[in-house]
Amino acid sequence: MDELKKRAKELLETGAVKVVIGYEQGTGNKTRAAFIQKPEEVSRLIFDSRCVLNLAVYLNKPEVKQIGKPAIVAPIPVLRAIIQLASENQFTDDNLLILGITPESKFVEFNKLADVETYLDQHLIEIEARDKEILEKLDKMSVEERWNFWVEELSPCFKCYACRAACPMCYCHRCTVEMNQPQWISVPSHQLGNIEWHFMRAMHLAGRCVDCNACANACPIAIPLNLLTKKTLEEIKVSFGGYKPTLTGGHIMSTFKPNDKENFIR
Amino acid sequence: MVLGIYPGCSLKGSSREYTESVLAVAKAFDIEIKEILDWNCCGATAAHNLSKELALALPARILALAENQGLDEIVVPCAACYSRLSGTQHELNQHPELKSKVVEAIGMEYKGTVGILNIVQMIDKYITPNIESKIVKPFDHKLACYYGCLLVRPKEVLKFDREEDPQSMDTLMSKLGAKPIDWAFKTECCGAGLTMSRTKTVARLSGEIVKDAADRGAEAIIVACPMCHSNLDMRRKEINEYNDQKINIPVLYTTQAIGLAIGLDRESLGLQRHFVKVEI
Amino acid sequence: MSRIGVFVCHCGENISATVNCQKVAETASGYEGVVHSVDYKYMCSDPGQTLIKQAIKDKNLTGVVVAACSPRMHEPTFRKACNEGGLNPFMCEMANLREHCSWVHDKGDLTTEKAIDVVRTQVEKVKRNQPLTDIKVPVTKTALVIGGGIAGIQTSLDIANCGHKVILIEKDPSIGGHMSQLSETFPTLDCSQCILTPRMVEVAQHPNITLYTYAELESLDGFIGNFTAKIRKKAKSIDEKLCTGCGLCTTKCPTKKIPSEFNEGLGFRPAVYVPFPQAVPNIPVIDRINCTYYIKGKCKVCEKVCPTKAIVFDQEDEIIEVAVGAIVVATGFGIKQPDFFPEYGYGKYPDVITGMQFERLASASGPTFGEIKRPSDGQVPKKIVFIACAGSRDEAKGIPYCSKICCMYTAKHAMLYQHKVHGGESTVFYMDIRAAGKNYEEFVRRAIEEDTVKYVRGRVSRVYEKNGKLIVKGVDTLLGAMPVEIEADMVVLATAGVANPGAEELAQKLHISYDGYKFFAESHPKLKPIETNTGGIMVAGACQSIRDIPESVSMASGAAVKVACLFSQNELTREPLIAVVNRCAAPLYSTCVGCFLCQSACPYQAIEREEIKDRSGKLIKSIAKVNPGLCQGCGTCVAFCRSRSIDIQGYTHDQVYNEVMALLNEY
Amino acid sequence: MSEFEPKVVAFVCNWCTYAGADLTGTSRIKYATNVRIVRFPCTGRIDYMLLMKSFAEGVDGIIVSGCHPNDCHYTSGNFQARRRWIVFRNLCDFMGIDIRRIQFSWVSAAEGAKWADVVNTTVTTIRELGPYTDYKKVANYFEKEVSHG
Repeated sequence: MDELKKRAKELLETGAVKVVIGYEQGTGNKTRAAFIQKPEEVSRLIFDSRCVLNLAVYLNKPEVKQIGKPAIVAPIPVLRAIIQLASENQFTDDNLLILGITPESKFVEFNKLADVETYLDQHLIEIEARDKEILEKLDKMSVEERWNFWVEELSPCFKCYACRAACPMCYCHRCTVEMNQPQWISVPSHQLGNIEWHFMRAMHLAGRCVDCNACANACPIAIPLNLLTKKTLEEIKVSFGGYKPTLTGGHIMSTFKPNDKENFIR
Repeated sequence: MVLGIYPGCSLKGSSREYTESVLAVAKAFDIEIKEILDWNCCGATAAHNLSKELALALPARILALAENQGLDEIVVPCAACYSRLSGTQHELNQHPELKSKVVEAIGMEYKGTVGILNIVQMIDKYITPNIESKIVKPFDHKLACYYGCLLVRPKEVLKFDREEDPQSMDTLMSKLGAKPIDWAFKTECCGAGLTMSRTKTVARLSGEIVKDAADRGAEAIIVACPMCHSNLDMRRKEINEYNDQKINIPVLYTTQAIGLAIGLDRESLGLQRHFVKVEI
Repeated sequence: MSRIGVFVCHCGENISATVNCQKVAETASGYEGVVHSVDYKYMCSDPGQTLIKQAIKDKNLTGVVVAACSPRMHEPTFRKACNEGGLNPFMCEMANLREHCSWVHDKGDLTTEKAIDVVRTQVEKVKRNQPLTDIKVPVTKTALVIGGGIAGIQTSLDIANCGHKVILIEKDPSIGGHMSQLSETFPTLDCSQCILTPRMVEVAQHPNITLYTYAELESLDGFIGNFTAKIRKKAKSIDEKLCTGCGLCTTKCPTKKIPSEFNEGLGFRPAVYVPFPQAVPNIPVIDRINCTYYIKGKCKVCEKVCPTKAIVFDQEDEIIEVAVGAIVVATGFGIKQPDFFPEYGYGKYPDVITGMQFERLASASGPTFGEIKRPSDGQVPKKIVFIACAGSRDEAKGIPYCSKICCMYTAKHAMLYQHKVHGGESTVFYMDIRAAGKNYEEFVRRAIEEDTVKYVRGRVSRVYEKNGKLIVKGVDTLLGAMPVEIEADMVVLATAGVANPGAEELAQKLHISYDGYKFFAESHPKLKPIETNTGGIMVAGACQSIRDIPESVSMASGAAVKVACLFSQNELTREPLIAVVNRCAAPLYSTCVGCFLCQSACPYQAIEREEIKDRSGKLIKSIAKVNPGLCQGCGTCVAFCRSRSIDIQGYTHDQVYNEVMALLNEY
Repeated sequence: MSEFEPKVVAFVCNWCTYAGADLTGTSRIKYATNVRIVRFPCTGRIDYMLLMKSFAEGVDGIIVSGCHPNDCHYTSGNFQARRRWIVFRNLCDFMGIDIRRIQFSWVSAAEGAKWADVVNTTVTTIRELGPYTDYKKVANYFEKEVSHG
């Protein structure tokens, strides 16, 4: 951590970056994003297991872009998000500095996105055992039971869109949910619109989700909505051999193999 | 450096000299060889004719034993055993559902991570790099390297050497100072398991092999499989009858050739056990 | 406010027999926005069409729904009628009441109900149609042909003879390709060079053809009708304008022992060389890798002897840029090379050769002047074995496909051998004889019956040398899989044909697709075998899959017609049913966020990058842009776009959404 | 009360299945009247949200059909679609949406009889499953809860 702070300070002092995006102590036992612009403020930076926010979400915000070149504190999920966003043409090597944090909480600086990509080869997306268990449990239910499960889980959703705001991959300027011609998603925060919204969100993230859980962490009423994206992750692994964020593009859902296997098309 | 070994039936019986030479050479290169305890039959050619699961379960048990006994890498000197073991590992890694079935059948934990080496791979990896300084008597002979059928097949599994025209033993023998000959029977069938039941067939098939080697001036045939050895060596009487010609070029295991080149005692290499006298 | 006219057709009794057409028309008249609704016996007839045109004028219609047969049948008819009536043709939609309703259901209320539903959907759709105009794209009437083999030659001549300009590029120093290497051709046994060289000369002299040999495509930009190609003219080290082709340099060059590519390594050439005597153009090139001057810095014998001072040692590669409207790719095939058949001893035994090497041995212009002599000692082989399918149809070798030409050329080789070596014995090992083609089977029979070539059906497992003979060990499957061993003096392998080395790289430059074997992919395996998926780029000959000469030539002429069609108009007219990326006011400019995932989804590389910049030229954002010349209107990008920033005209989100809603909500 | 008549909507591509359904007509092969066809240029264009909206608007069953693999008019639209369907269908199932009600098929322009068969078997299946009340219950909240207010 000290190493990271030292480097952050250095970067701000030399003007190599204009802002360091990291984590700081929030209210209560929570952590929040910190936008450090002055070298003397780097002491605010912290990193521990409570830092679950995916900071990559800020990289695309015009307010942050305005400040100037950022350095970002990046544990694995943030690194993944950065590569995915780069593969989606959202930024390049020139406008970003990455202060990586390994799973062992070691500091490692990346100068090039390509290095991050190589590094991530050792940290492929893997659904945690605990989540796998829940998925399996749901799989074992009957269709009706699953339907009831989700209707119940999703009905309290009041469409605050915190999930969307927390997700680094949800960076569209105009979300489909806000379209009204046609009205793709039923407006009232009632079961139908909720199902449509969360279904569409999961589909939009299929093959792009970096499994950071930021959406579920952000949900004020603790809907396990990351199960939906995890399910797509699992399915893509089973059907297409899985994916990893990659700079060379070739998005898993916008490409195909002529011999993709299915068993349901007549 | 510790290496596990799966001897299999031949190396404990008709091919004791193979075991002896492997151990002698390993010792000379400071490799500790640990036999897998409680090992069983690899299934050979019989098991897969009876049941696929049995044919997978037998080698899987051996591999599981190796894992559980803390062996990361094993050498399997018999080409047939090697083929069964590496084939099984490959198949189970490809098919998780088969794997869980087999794991249930053997009642043991099995990860499928043990490194499996055949004798040539083992030599390549651990002996060749240090061999030059150890050679005391270059093995300056014309040799016919005979690979047989299983050592380099199937390609998809082994990913080792060229299946139709293998080179690995030839390269190795050149390093000992030998001159491997270019000949046509490197991978022809020796008759394999028919040695007892259809001796005549073996005499014909092995006869062609021995004859071609002799015609091309080979002073010895080098093998890496106990079955090949048995057919070419133990059946020499029948072979000579078939060829109507007395050919007495000896058949040596790769390890025996190495042993001779680095000056090991002939007896420790088991050379006296051969039917065809080894006089080189 | 929409003013829609609905026209329900009886189609004689084809529709009205099961659908109550009057009721359909009546119901439709009650829909919001429908101001005119009638039924009529034959809408497609003249009076029927007049009915529509008249109503457009009288009722000032803004949209028309014709409820009749399938749009695949009469959509063009009614769109044309609307246009004549003064309505934009794309404001007309058809409800399929015949193929999808009256013909497939019995008479009854349910059938009429369905007809009513279908009409309602189209009313809702047409309300949201936009007037569209055809897209016009200008055409540069010059074709680029890549590859100067027989396919490239043929296509160039055909296009040029239609009166269009052609730029033909060839990577080797001469055009002619593989065909120029052949001895004789099946199934007529006429001399390959005799029929080819006149065409080569014609190419060189044609006023409409510009020929660049020793040249390769560097890069390609643009789209159908409007490509810009950069061509790398590799340095020949010879001033082409000064060189008279006297050949003095080639005879005086001291480096003479370079294996000749043209003779497949069976003969030699000097470092400054023309590949073969009839080369077009007859201008040598200096092979810099083998030239003593380039290696050691001295020699320059050629420069001394050249009477016209044409040698230019410091010549550099030249990149030229040309504008072309269409491209024909005719880069041909390659032949699987050594190390591939260790079991056949290729590369190990000099007398095991490939079919192409045999062609050179049999060719009158070849290294042996047409005498079949074996490479090892120059002896005439008394016994020769041909192995068909050396690699082809062999999964283990990674080539499961049939190379198609080998059965025929192997029969030809055996025949030529029998003609040239009297008393010689030839044996062909084969899997199946595939001789489908005009006079092909007869040709093979002739080899077997008249020329007494021995055909053995079976594979060869190994070829090895023993006592100076090649032993071919195989099996005769027609004799109960009996092992066969033949002592031969020479073995000829009918090696698999493969894609040209570099095919993949070229495909990427051209943005055309290729299959798993790196052969270029046609647009449709049956109906568009010549077009690629990229508009304006055709393929001809063996670069698409292995082809023989007649097929290559036909394909080349086909490609020429495709090019000529394209060049027959000054502008390309395309249906406007293509994708568009939305644009809106600043600061958004477009809802597109520029993730470009649509790019990889597009089968036509039609999605480009558009940079939106402010007045000072600073980049504000990059967004997707559809190239109307390339987009074919499949809409795959549309369903893929998360922000729905891309939409497809004729099937917009608004149109299809409301079509579906109308289907389900009766009112 | 009359027998339950399932509402089935078919999303088809223009070049294969739509043409195949035309052939069903020209061949005068009869099939159930319950299906309504919506034409798209290509299966690649078919938006999964349209399927969701169809359920919301009260269909009981859906057919999605296009060109066989390798037959796509646009070469790869159906391959793209297939990948999307695999994930879509899996997610539907995971959310408890009854995937027995969505029939995917490849029907070529030459398979008029197959089209009739696809429609008939789908309609039969849906008839057996009954109306999609689960989804309708969720979708019709307006009527139940708001309209009387």
